[in-house]
Amino acid sequence: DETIGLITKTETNPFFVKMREGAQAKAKELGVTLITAAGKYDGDNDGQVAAIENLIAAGAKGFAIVPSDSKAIVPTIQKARDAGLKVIVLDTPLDPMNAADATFATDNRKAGMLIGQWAKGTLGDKAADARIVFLDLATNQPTVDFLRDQGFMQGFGIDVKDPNKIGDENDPRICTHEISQGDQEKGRTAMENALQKCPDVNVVYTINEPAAAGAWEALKAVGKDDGSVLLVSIDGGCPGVKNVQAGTLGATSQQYPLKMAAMALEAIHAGKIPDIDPAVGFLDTGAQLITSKPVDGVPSISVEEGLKLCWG
Amino acid sequence: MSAASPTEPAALVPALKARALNKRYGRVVALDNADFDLMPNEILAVIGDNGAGKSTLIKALTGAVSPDHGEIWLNGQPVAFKSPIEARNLGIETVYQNLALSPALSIADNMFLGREKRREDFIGRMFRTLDKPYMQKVARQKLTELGLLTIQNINQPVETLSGGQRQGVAVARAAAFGSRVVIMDEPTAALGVKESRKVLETILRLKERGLPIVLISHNMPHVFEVADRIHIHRLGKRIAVINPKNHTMSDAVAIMTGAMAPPIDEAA
Amino acid sequence: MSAASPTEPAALVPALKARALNKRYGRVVALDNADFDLMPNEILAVIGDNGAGKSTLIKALTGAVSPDHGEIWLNGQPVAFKSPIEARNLGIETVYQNLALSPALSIADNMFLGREKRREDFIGRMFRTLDKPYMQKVARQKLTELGLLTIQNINQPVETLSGGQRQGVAVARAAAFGSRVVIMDEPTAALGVKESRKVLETILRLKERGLPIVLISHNMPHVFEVADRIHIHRLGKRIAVINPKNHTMSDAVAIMTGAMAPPIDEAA
Amino acid sequence: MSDNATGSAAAERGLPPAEPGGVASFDEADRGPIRRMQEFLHRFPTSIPFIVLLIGVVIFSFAAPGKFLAPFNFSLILQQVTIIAILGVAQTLVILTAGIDLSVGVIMILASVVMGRTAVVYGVPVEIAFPLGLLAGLACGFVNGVIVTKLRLPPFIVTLGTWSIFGALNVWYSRSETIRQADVQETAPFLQWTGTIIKPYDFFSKTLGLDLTFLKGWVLNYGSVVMLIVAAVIWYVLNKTAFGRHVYASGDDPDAARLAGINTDRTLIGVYALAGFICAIAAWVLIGRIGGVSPQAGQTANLDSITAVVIGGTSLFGGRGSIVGTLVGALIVGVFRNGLALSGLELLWQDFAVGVLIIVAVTIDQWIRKISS
Amino acid sequence: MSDNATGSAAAERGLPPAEPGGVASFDEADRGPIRRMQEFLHRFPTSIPFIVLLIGVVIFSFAAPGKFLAPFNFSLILQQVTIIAILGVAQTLVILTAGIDLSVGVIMILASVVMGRTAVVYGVPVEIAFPLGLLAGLACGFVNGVIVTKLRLPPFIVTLGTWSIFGALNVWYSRSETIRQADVQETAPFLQWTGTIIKPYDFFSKTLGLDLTFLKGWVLNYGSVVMLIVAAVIWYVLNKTAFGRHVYASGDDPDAARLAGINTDRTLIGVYALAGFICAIAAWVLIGRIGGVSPQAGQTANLDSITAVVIGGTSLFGGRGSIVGTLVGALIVGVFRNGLALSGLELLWQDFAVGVLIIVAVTIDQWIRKISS
Ligand SMILES: Nc1ncnc2c1ncn2[C@@H]1O[C@H](COP(=O)(O)OP(=O)(O)OP(=O)(O)O)[C@@H](O)[C@H]1O
Ligand SMILES: Nc1ncnc2c1ncn2[C@@H]1O[C@H](COP(=O)(O)OP(=O)(O)OP(=O)(O)O)[C@@H](O)[C@H]1O
Ligand SMILES: OC[C@H]1O[C@](O)(CO)[C@@H](O)[C@@H]1O
Ligand SMILES: [Mg+2]
Ligand SMILES: [Mg+2]
Repeated sequence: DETIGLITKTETNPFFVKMREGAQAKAKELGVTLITAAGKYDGDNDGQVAAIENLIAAGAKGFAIVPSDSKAIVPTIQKARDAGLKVIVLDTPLDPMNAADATFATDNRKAGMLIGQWAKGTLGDKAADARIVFLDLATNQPTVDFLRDQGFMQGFGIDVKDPNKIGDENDPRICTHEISQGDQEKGRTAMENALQKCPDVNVVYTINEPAAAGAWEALKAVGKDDGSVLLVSIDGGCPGVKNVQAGTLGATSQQYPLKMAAMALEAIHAGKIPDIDPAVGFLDTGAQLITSKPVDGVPSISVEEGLKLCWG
Repeated sequence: MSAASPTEPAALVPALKARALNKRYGRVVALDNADFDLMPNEILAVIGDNGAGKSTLIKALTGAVSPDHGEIWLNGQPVAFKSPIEARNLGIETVYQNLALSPALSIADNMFLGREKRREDFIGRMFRTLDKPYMQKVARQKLTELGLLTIQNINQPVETLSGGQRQGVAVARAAAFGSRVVIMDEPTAALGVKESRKVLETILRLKERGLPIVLISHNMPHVFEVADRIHIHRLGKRIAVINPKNHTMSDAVAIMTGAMAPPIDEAA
Repeated sequence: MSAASPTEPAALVPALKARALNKRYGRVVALDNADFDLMPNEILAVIGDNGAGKSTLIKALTGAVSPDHGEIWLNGQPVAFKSPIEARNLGIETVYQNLALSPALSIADNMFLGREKRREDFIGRMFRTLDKPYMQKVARQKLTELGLLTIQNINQPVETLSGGQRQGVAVARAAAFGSRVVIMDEPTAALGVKESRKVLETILRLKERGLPIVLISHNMPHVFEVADRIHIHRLGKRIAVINPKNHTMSDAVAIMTGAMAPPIDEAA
Repeated sequence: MSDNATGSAAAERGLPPAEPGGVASFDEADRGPIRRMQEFLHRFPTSIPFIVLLIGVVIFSFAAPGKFLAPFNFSLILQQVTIIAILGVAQTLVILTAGIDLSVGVIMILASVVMGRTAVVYGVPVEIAFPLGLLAGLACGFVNGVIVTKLRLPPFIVTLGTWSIFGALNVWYSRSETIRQADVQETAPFLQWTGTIIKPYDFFSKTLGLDLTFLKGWVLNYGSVVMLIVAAVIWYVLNKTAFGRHVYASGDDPDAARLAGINTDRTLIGVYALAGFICAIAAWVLIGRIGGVSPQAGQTANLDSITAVVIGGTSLFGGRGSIVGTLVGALIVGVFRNGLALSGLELLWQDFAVGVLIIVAVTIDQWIRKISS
Repeated sequence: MSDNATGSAAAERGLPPAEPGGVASFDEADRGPIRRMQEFLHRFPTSIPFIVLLIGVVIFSFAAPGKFLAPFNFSLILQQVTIIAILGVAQTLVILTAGIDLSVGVIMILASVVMGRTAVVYGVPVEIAFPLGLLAGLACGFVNGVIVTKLRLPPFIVTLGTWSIFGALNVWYSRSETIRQADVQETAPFLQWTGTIIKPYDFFSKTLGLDLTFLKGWVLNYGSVVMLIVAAVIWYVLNKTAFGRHVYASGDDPDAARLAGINTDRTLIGVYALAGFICAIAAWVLIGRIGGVSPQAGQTANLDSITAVVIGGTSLFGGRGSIVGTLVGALIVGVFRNGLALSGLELLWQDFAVGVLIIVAVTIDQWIRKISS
C-alpha cells in the first residue's frame, strides 16, 4: 500500500487543519494512506525534521510540507529526495525554492500586493499621508512574512529597498512593525502597543486573519472601530470573509489550502509534477481579493463568492 | 495472640497492642516480629540501642509506616491504619522523633495543623474563617506551661526556633490534643534541664487525666522516674518488659545492650 | 578586650576567643554582647536554657552565621570567617545541632564530604578518581569506634538511618578530622546510653591528643563528668564561667535559669 | 546563609512582625528615616515588590517619555497582564504545594472552546454553556490532582502528559475552528462581558455626579475586575482558612504535614481542581479579550504564568509565597514589555533588555529584603 | 510514605545493594523466579527504565508492524534523540543541584551560530571557530552560574533572563541569517562531521573482513557517538570524582553541604559552566544534524530536555538522579513519538497517546521500583 505524508507548521491553525482535511479527502479518493505530522509551534524546525525522517522510515512515496523554517529544513528535504521521496512544498516556499520537487503556494507577494493596492485605492488622496501599522509574523522573517509584507508595500506604493527584507524602508508613512506570531491574543497585544506609538494610525496590515481578529479588538477598545482605520489581511477563511462582510475587515486575500493539499497528493500519487512556469518558480494556487468595496483597477471578488470558496 | 474477648475486664484489655510486627528495608530488618502492649492509663517506657527499631515500631503503630505484616489492636479492636491521620482521628497523638513540623509555618499554625479552629460567629461559619487570635492564645499558653519562655513571638516560623524550642512545640501539640493514647519519641532529647522537667510533669499530668502514654527515651533517670513498665527493644524486637521497681538502671541497660539475659516476662 | 600580645605564654592565649558578639533576627536578639573563651587543650562545656543562644554562638564562631558585630580570635589571631569552609580549613571541626548531613548521600560519602580521598595511583592522579574502598573502610571503622554497630551498610543513605545513627555519623566525622578545635552542639542528644558513653570517651581522647573541645549539652552529669570549665549562657550572653569542681550541678542549673546570681568569674 | 532564606520566607508569607518584648528592644529614640524605612519594610514585606514595580515605572517614564506615563497606557498594561495574572494565581496554588502545572494554558483554551462552541455552534443557552466550561476546567484540574496523588507521580510529568491530552481534546472539540467575535456577540454576549470597558470617570460622573478629573483617561474592563476578585478570594482562602494552611504545609514538608495529620492527598486534589477552575475563569477573560474563541490562543501561557509566580517571590520548592507577589510579578513583566515596546528600541535589544530587567528586578527585591530584615 | 521516596531515591542513584549480614538474612532456598527478579531489580535499579523502554518497543512493534521494528528505524530514533539527550545531560547536572536551566536550548543555538558564522561568513579557520563556539557555550553557562551564586537568585529567574539575553545576542550575531548546508560543507566540513553516517556492517566487513549480517541495516552517525562519550564522561564525573559528590550534596541540602564544608558556590558555577560547554557540544551535533546553521532551531529544546531528565527519574528538587536515567528518558520519548508517527494514528490522537504514554511509562517505572524494594 502507498503512503503519503503531510507536514504542517502547527496543529491548531485552522488553515493547516483545513489543509489536512483536504489531504484526507483526497487520500481516501486515491486509496492511499496519509500520515500527518506538525511542528509544536509556528517556527518549529526540529519537529519537522523528525517528521520527515519518520516518513522516510515509513517508506512513504513522498510528502507535502509547509516548512516552518524555509532555510533550515532544506538539507533534510534533500535527504528525503535522495531517498527517493517526492517532496512538494506548500504555502511557504523554501529558500532556495528549487530545493523541493515543486512548490504549490499562494503567490504571497501578490496576495500582499492586492491588499496594498486596495488600501491605497480606498484611501485615495489620503494615501499620501497614511499612517500604517504592520503586524508581522516573527523576528526571523520566514518567506511568507517578508513576501506578504513587502508585497503590501509594493501595492501601496512604498519603496521597499530590498524586496526580501522587512524593516529597511524609510517611508515616513510606515509607523511601526510589530510581531504577532499569527496569534489572536498576541495580535491584540501587538496592536495595543502599536496604538500607543501611532495613535493616528489609519491602515493596519496583518500577516493573517487570526492576527487581524486580535487587532480588531484592540482597535475597538479605543473606539477606532468607526471606520477610521482600514484593516487588511490574508487568508480568506470563513470567519475572515464574514468579517469582511461585517465590515470589520476591509479586505482579505483569499488562499486555497484544500486545493494546495489535494493537488500535492495527486501529483505525488501520480509521480509526476505538473508543469510550472520557470519564471515564477512555483505553482500558484491562486489568491483573490475579497472585499465588499471594490476599487477600480484592483481585481476582486464579492463576499458572496468568497463565502463559497472559503474554508475553516 | 488473640484479641481481647468482650468479657475481659476493661483494665486487662491493652489500650494499644501489637503482635508480630515486621518491617524490612531492603536487607535491613527494622522490625523482627515485634510485640507491643500498652495497658490503659500506664506510662510505658520503650528503651533500646540506637537503631534497635523503636521509632519504626512507633511509626508502624500509628500508620506512618505500613508494616510488612503483623496485627494491631486499639482497645481490643483490630485496626490497620493506612495513614497517621486515621490514628490521629482515633485519638492517638504522637511526637515523632523528627518532630513533624512545617518549617515555614508559624508556631501557632503548627500547633493547630490539621485541626484548625474556625471563628464561631456567622462569618466563621459562612466563610470558614480561622480564629487566629484564639489559636495564638492557646499556643502561647501551652508553650508557657512547658516553660518555653524564651519564645517571644508565637507567629515566628518554626524554622527560626532553636532545637529545643522546636521540640517543645511538638510536645505541646501532642499533650494538648491527645485523647486516647499519647506517644512520645524522645521528647526531651533537645530540651534543657528545666524544660525536660516540665515535659515529665506533663506526662504525669496526662496520666492523671486517665491517658496511657508511651515514652521512648535514652535518658534512664527520666525513664525510671516516670515509667510504670519498661519495654526493652533489641535488634528489632521486644526482648523484655520489666518493672522499674524491681530492676536497677544498670540492669535495664545491660538487658538492652545484650550484656544480661532478659528476665522472664514479669510486668503485668 | 585586646588580642593576645605575642609575649603572652602560649597557654594563656585562648584557642578561640570572642568578644561582644551580637546577632539579632528581626526583634529577636539571639546574641547580646556575648563573650567566649576556649583555652588550649581544655574541655569547655557550654550550658544554657533552650533558646539561650548557644547554637547561634557556635554558628557565629564558625562562620555559619555572620554576627552583626563582635570580634573573634583564633590562637590570638583575629579572624572573620565568611563561611564554615574557612573555619574548617583552619582546623575547626563542628558538629552542628542539625547535623549538616546530606540526606541522600551515603554514610561514607557524608563522612568525607568536602575532603574526599582520591586514589593514589596513576589513574587517581590522572582522572581524579575517588578511592571509595578506602573511604568506606575508614567510615566503618570510625562508626565502630563509636559503638554504632547496628549500622549494617556503610553505603546506606543517611536519610534511612535512625535518629541516633545519624548523630553518630556527624560526631564521628568531627572527631576524625578536627585538628585545631572540635565543637560539638549537643552531640549525645539522640544517642543511647552506651553510645553516649563512647562519645564522652571520644571527647576525652581528643583532649589527650592535645585538642581543645567545646561541648554544648543539656546533660548535666555528662557535663560535670568531662568539662574542665563550664560556660553558662543566658539570654544571649555569657553570664558566668564556673569550675565544675567548685560547684554542684544544682548550682549550675540555678545560675543558668536565673534562680541564683552568677558568681564572680573564677575559672582560669 | 540559611537565615536569609528564612527571613525572606517569613516575609513572603506576610507574617505579622515580631511582638515587642524581646531580650532587648529597640531604642525608639534613634530612629532615622532609613531605620524607619527598614521598620516599615520589615512590617509590611509585601510592599517590597511594589517598590520594585515603582522603580520600573520610573525608569520607563524616562525611557519612553510621554507615552508610557499615561493613565491610558497603565490601563492597557493592566489589560495585557490580566490573563497571565489569573493563570498565575492558579499556578501559585500549585507551586505552593511544591508542584507545577504545565497544563494551565491548555486548560484555559479548552474551557474557552467548551464555552464558546457549546453556546455558539451547538446553540446551547449560555446559562448552560458557561458553567459547562467552568466544569471542564475543574474536571481537567481534578484529573491532574488525582493522577498526582493516587499514582504518586511528579506533577511535572503528570501535567506534561495532560497538556498533550487536553490539547488533543481541544483540537477534537474545537475542530480547530475559530469562532468569530460577531457570532459570539450575537449568540452569547455574556461570554464577552469581561471585555466590556469601564471608564471610571464617566461612571462616577454619571452615577454620583462627581467630577473626579484625576480619573480621566483611565480605562478598565471587567476582566481586570474578575482578576482582582479571583486574587482576593484565593488570598483569603490561603491566609484565612484551614485549607490554605494545609496548602502551605503540604508544600513545605509533605512528610511532616502527613505525620501531623493533614490529608495531603485531599489538599492536593483540591488545589489542582481549584487551579483548573481558575483557568476556566481565565478562559472567560480570554474570550472577552480576543472577542471570539481561537483554539490556538495563549500557548505560551504556561511559562508566562510560572514566570509571574517566581518573579513574585514564590519558591518553586513549595511552601513559601503569596498571591500578591504573583499579581505584582505579572505586572512587572507587563510593565517591562510595554515600556520597552514603547521605548522604540530595536526588537532585538528589547529582548535583551527584558532579560536584564528580570534579573535586576529580582535582585533589587532580594536586596531590599535583606537590608530590611 | 517517606520510605518509598527514600528507597527509590537510593535506587535512582544506583547505590550498591545493602551488604549481607543484617538482623535477619534471606532464606536463600525459597527464591522463586519472581523473587530472583526482585533481587535483580533491587541490585541494579538502573535497569528499571530500560524495562519500561522495552515495554514501549514491544507495544509499538504491534502498533506499527514492520515499519517500527526495523534496524533503520531504530537508528533513526537514536539520531532523533541525540540532541535532546546531550542537552538532557547538561540539564541533569543543573537539576541535580536543585536548579533548572531554561537557557540550554538558546546556548546551543548561539554556540552553533558562533561556530558556523565565524567559520563560514567571517572565514575564520574552523580550528579557531570551533573552539570559539565551545568557549561561547562555556561562557554563557559561566554567566548563569555566577549570577545564580553571587546574586543568590533562583535559577529559574536567572536562566529565564539569560534566555532572553542570549537569544538577543544570537539574533544580533547571526543577523537571523541561516547558513546553508552547502556553504558549511565547502568552508568548514568539520562542523558537519557529527552528521556523518557510519554503517557498522560495512565498517566491520571492510576493516576486519567480518560478515556480521545482524548489523545490516543499522546506521549510526558520529553525533550518537559524541552523545555516548559526553554521557560517559559526565557519568564518571558524577559518580567517581569529588566534584560529583559535591554536586549531589549541593542539591540535596545546600545548607547542610555548606556547613559540612563544601564550597557550594564554586560547585554551582562549575555545574552551570560545564552545562554550557555541553550545550556547545550539542551545537556541533545540531549542525551535523540539520547540515547548516539556523538561528531558529531548538526552541522546544528546554522543555524537551527537562522532560527527558524527569522521565529518567531525576528529582526536580535536586540531589537525586542519574545520567543513565536521562538517556533512557530521552529514548522513551523518542520511541513514543516515532512509534506513534508510524502507527498512522490521526495527529490529534497521537498527541493524546503521547500524553497517556508518558504518564503510563513513569507509573510503571515507579511501580516496578516499589515492588522491587
Ligand atoms: N527508610 C529506611 N530505609 C532503610 N533503613 C531504615 C529506614 N528507616 C529505618 N531504617 C533502619 O532501621 C533500623 C531501625 O531504625 P529506627 O529509627 O527504628 O531505630 P531507633 O530504635 O528509633 O533508633 P534511635 O534510638 O537512634 O532513634 C535502623 O538500622 C535504620 O537504619
Ligand atoms: N534564623 C532565625 N530567625 C529568627 N530567630 C532565630 C533564628 N535562629 C535562632 N533564632 C532565635 O534565637 C534564639 C537563640 O537560638 P539558639 O538556637 O541559639 O538557641 P540554643 O541556645 O541553641 O537553644 P537549644 O538548647 O534549644 O538548642 C532563639 O530564641 C531562636 O528562636
Ligand atoms: O502564521 C503564518 C501562516 O498563517 C497562514 O496565513 C494561515 O493563517 C499561513 O498561510 C501562514 O503560513
Ligand atoms: Mg528513633
Ligand atoms: Mg541549640
